[in-house]
Amino acid sequence: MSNEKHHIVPYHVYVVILGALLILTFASIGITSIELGSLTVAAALFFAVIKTYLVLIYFMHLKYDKPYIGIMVGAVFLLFIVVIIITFLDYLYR
Amino acid sequence: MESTHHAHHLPYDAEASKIGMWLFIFTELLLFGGMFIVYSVYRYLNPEAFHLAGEELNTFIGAVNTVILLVSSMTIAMSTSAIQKNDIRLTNILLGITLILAVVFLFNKYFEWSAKFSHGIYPGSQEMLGTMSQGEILFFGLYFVMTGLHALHILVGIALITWTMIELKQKKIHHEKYDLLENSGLYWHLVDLIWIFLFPLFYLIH
Amino acid sequence: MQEAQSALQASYLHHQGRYKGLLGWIFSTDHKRIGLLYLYSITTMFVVGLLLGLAMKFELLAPGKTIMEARDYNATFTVHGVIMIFMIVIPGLPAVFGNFLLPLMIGAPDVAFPKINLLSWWFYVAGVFLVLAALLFGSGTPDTGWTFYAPYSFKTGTNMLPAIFGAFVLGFSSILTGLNFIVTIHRMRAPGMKWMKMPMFAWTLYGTAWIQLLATPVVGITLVLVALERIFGIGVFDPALGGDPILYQHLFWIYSHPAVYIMILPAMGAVSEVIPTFSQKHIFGYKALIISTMAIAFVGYLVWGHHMFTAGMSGTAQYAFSLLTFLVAIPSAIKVFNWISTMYKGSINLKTPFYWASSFIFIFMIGGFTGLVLGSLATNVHLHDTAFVVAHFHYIVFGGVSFSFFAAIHYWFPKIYGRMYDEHWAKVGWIMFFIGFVSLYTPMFYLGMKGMPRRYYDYLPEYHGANILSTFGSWILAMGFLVIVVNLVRSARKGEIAVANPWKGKTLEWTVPSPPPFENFKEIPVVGEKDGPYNYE
Amino acid sequence: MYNTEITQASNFVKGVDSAFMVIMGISFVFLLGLTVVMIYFIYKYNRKRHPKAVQMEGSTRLEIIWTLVPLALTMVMFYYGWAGWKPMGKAPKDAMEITVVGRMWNFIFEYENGRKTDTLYLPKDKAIKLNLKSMDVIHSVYIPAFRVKQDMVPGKKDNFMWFIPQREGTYELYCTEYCGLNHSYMFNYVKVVEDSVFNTWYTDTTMAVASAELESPVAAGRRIMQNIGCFACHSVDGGKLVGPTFKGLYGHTVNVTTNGQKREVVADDEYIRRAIYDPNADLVDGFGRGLMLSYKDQLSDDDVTLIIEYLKTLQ
Ligand code: HEA
Ligand code: HEA
Ligand code: HEC
Ligand code: CUA
Ligand SMILES: [Cu+2]
Repeated sequence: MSNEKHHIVPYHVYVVILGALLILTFASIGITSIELGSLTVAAALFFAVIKTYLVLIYFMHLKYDKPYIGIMVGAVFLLFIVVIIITFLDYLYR
Repeated sequence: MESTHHAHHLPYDAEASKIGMWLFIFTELLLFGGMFIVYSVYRYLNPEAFHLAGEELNTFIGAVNTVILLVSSMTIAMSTSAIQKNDIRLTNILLGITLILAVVFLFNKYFEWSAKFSHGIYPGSQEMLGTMSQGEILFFGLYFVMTGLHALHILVGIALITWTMIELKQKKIHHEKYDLLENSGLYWHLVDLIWIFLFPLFYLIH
Repeated sequence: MQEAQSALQASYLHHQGRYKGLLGWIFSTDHKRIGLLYLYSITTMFVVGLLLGLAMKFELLAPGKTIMEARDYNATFTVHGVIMIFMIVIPGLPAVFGNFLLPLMIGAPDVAFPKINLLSWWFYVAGVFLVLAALLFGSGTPDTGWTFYAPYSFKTGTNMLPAIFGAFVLGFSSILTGLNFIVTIHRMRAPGMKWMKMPMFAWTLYGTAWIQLLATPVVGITLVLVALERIFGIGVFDPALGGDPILYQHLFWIYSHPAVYIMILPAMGAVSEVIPTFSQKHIFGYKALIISTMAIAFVGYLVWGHHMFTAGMSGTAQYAFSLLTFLVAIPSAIKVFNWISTMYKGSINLKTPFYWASSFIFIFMIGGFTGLVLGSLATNVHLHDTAFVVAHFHYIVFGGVSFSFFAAIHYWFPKIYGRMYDEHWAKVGWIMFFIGFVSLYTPMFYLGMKGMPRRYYDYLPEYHGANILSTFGSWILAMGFLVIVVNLVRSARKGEIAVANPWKGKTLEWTVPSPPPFENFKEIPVVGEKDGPYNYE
Repeated sequence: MYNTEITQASNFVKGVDSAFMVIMGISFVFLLGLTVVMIYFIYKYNRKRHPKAVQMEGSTRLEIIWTLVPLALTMVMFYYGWAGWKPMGKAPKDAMEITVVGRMWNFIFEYENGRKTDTLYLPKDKAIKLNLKSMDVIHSVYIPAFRVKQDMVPGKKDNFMWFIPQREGTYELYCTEYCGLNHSYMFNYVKVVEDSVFNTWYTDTTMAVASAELESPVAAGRRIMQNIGCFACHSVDGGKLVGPTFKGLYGHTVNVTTNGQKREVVADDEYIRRAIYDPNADLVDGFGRGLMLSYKDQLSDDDVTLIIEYLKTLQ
């Protein structure tokens, strides 16, 4: 509804988030270039997840929207993770 | 997205178009989700080959493109604040920057791909079939499909942003009705989100 | 009567918009007209699909060649399956009755995005034409079965690309419909229409819409991969290039199992409307029905592997999938118990919709129970890919969905056309359909237990007897169908004029005239604290 | 479960059939019970007899009961299904191994001593392990009487099924995964015989050799082709099946595409050898690439020579 008051995000918030995202990107490049074995993937994915979280919450405004949108997003990611896990029940135990 | 101008004259409902966009984003997430399932299964089955093949990709270009997308994501996010403050000029500038960055991204992609092509690496090429292991073929198959699909989404994003800028110019978007701008932003962030995963999965396997 | 006559004149059927005549329909963004567009296009395709089914049964009347060659038979069941699944049962109830009724039921003037709604119908039509193009042009009709299993689907010389693309476009249409419904339910409920006051049909549409939204893209990308495989040979499912054909099956069923719940949930929803109305009783266990709807939608997502028990998955995956399959039966069981309890101490008005709804329960139970047989590991090994599976899914897909569809079309017929159907002929059609149905598919259970594989053009003489019975059944069924269709078509034009609420229903669509005016509600209704969809006090 | 004569045809029959009986039994009770109750309600609470409905909204107790009871029953069903299936996954070590090669559209059974047949001969009461190998698309081996089925997935390692035949007799073996045109003709027989009978058959290597010597090369060629299944795709009477007919092939010119170039070749020995070992090298006009696969590992040079002898006779 157009008459509801919208939260206006100050510009500097975005700049800070961008800074964080860039740092995370370089961190993940850095960490994958040192040999960590199977941890490498985990580390890279860990950084990717944090970045995703930041983008969702700040850039995509989940923080300022009504909570149900965030719940839906969470549910979709959860569903996807469950589907991947179940698929791997096949491949891991073949 | 567009809920005005139709027979029933539904009242303008920004929230409806926003969740509409979110739902669409969910389908996109699962579209790529399917690809990620394929990727993870094959990576699990061919760890060595994926490692080897990953070396062939140019991490530098990948990193540059990551930065480009992150920055463009920020600019388009800022444009929402700008329009809320009714600063049309700034909105325009921010959208313009986003658009330019998007085009630069595609340019990079183009060079990256054509470099691969000139090395004889493209789906079904004799070169690949002759010299590569099955895992490497799979890696490149997925690389082309996934980054190609992503590039396609960049194109759609470009179209959306252009449309937004046109409507902005026509004053159809203003500080009380900016759902299209917001939705283009959401879409653009989706493109960014996917890249956030594509980048480490393809370029950073060392 | 006078009033009813004028309702007919003022209704959406006669509304004059920007365009007139046919154009006024195919460019209309009115959800009621779009619902009818779907009704007509789906029925057309339904007749095509049914005739193909009839042809197959004719071929199976005797071993060896009866009327067609093996290659035609293979093409026939492929096209039959594709038409039935992607063009009929998936869009079926949501697109026809969902479109027509959802806004009426929740007190809204239209769906949230009427233009996108029209667009989704156009996508449907485009998808249909693409698939038909695959039949008529190019190097032969696709012959892979509706499952498009790799690697056969990229080896076959037939015309796969348009068919795949068509299925993709149909999927897109389905996604747009789902998206529209979710937003409509979230944003456009009338004042006082709380979530816990929505009719069950709206609830099941909500559950369905989520599946449409979240499962369809997976099959979309799978089909894209098959197409790319055919064009470029990227190797993702080609064993020669290191791909894994079983992964294709995973992806395909990640969509296609949830898809079967896309089909059945709205069917269950329609039955959940018909039974209370004709029993004049509050639906039994409203909350339990809602919970079970959402549970089916969610758990239904996690059981896809039961189509692959013999494909060579790991043992762990097999019993996980078997266990989950049994779990998904529980919410269906809850629904059956609640429907039957709704009849208890009701005041049952034995009209045609109720006949269809109660026989739906019977047929659905048979389909469901044989589903359990298939969901169990040991028996699945024996019965997978036999006629038993064919019988199971015809019972539950054809039986479940079409019995509910016919319940719905008779129930809402007065609302849609403002006229009553002919009760006598409707019942004659029902009994023929029922008898034909049971004698068509029951023998297939037996054939499957005896070991007759599915997708078999030719069979050994030991399977002959049951096949004859089954073929006879298909003829009775066809006649029943003809009676029903003729009756409905005649009644739509010449039937008695209907009043606004002939069945004394309590949901909002019965508060507007029959047929509803173009703008649905003169004023958006306000649902009071005491009102509810099933308050028959 | 439905055919008493063939119960116990294999060691799995009992497990599968008892799972079937349990599930069907529970289902029938519910189906009948619920249908009767429903019809009774429809009769008893018909508007004529019961003009005024009594309202009620539900009952939490009942909901819980009819959630838990089916839950318990489905777990029973699951258990039986699991118990009957469990032993299928692990073949005993001493099982006799037979390789099944499936291709469009026939099966060939290869024994450890090199014997190849198109009918699966099995000794009674011995554990048999079938190693499944598909050459082209997915097929599936299904022996209804034994209650066993397993897909043969091309490229899959460790693809097998096992069982112990326990009754003498002849049973059907079907392909149950749709695999194209002649899917429904992809069936063979399983012959279970006494151990001693099997052994004579198995060790009688003379049979193959002797017949090859006795038979004319023409007949031998024909037999090889019959066994390996060429006639699924090629006719000998001029009809067009999946592949071109053999009638009038030898010594005549054929239009083919080689490396993208159209050309005409005479079908001589060399051409036919190439057509069998590398079928896509010269693609015959009007036929699809990749349908016929190489027989490099299946047919020896001598076999092909015999085949050519046979083809010569088809003028
Ligand atoms: C509308 C579509 C629909 C629905 C709702 C279902 C519902 C179910 N299906 Fe079915 N199924 C299909 C459509 C559907 N199916 C199709 C199209 C195929 C074939 C695809 C192909 O290969 O081409 C298929 C194939 C299929 C298979 C694979 C067979 C094979 O190829 O080997 C399996 C295996 O588990 C299965 C199981 C089930 C189960 C357990 C349910 C359950 O949800 C059923 C639950 C219902 C009940 C159980 C009855 C009601 C309950 C009671 C009355 C209470 C009492 C209950 C208890 C005591 C438990 N189905
Ligand atoms: C909604 C889904 C649906 C419906 C309704 C049907 C309906 C029928 N199907 Fe079904 N069928 C499928 C879905 C469906 N099918 C699917 C998904 C498959 C799997 C495909 C695959 O393996 O890939 C399948 C496969 C399948 C097979 C198995 C092929 C095989 O494995 O060998 C057979 C075999 O007999 C068959 C037969 C029939 C018959 C006889 C009908 C009958 O109901 C038809 C009865 C006919 C009528 C009722 C027609 C009456 C109409 C007229 C006489 C014209 C009237 C004219 C006007 C009104 C203008 N179908
Ligand atoms: C799956 C189907 C299939 C099977 C089985 C098959 N073929 Fe073929 N065959 C084809 C097709 C299709 C062609 C034409 C395309 C090509 O040249 O590859 C062909 C071409 C040929 C040719 C060239 C014919 C000509 O007219 O020039 C010969 C010779 C041949 N096959 C022999 C055999 C023999 C011998 C066998 C069995 C050992 C066999 N084929 C089994 C499908 C098959
Ligand atoms: Cu081989 Cu079906
Ligand atoms: Cu399923």
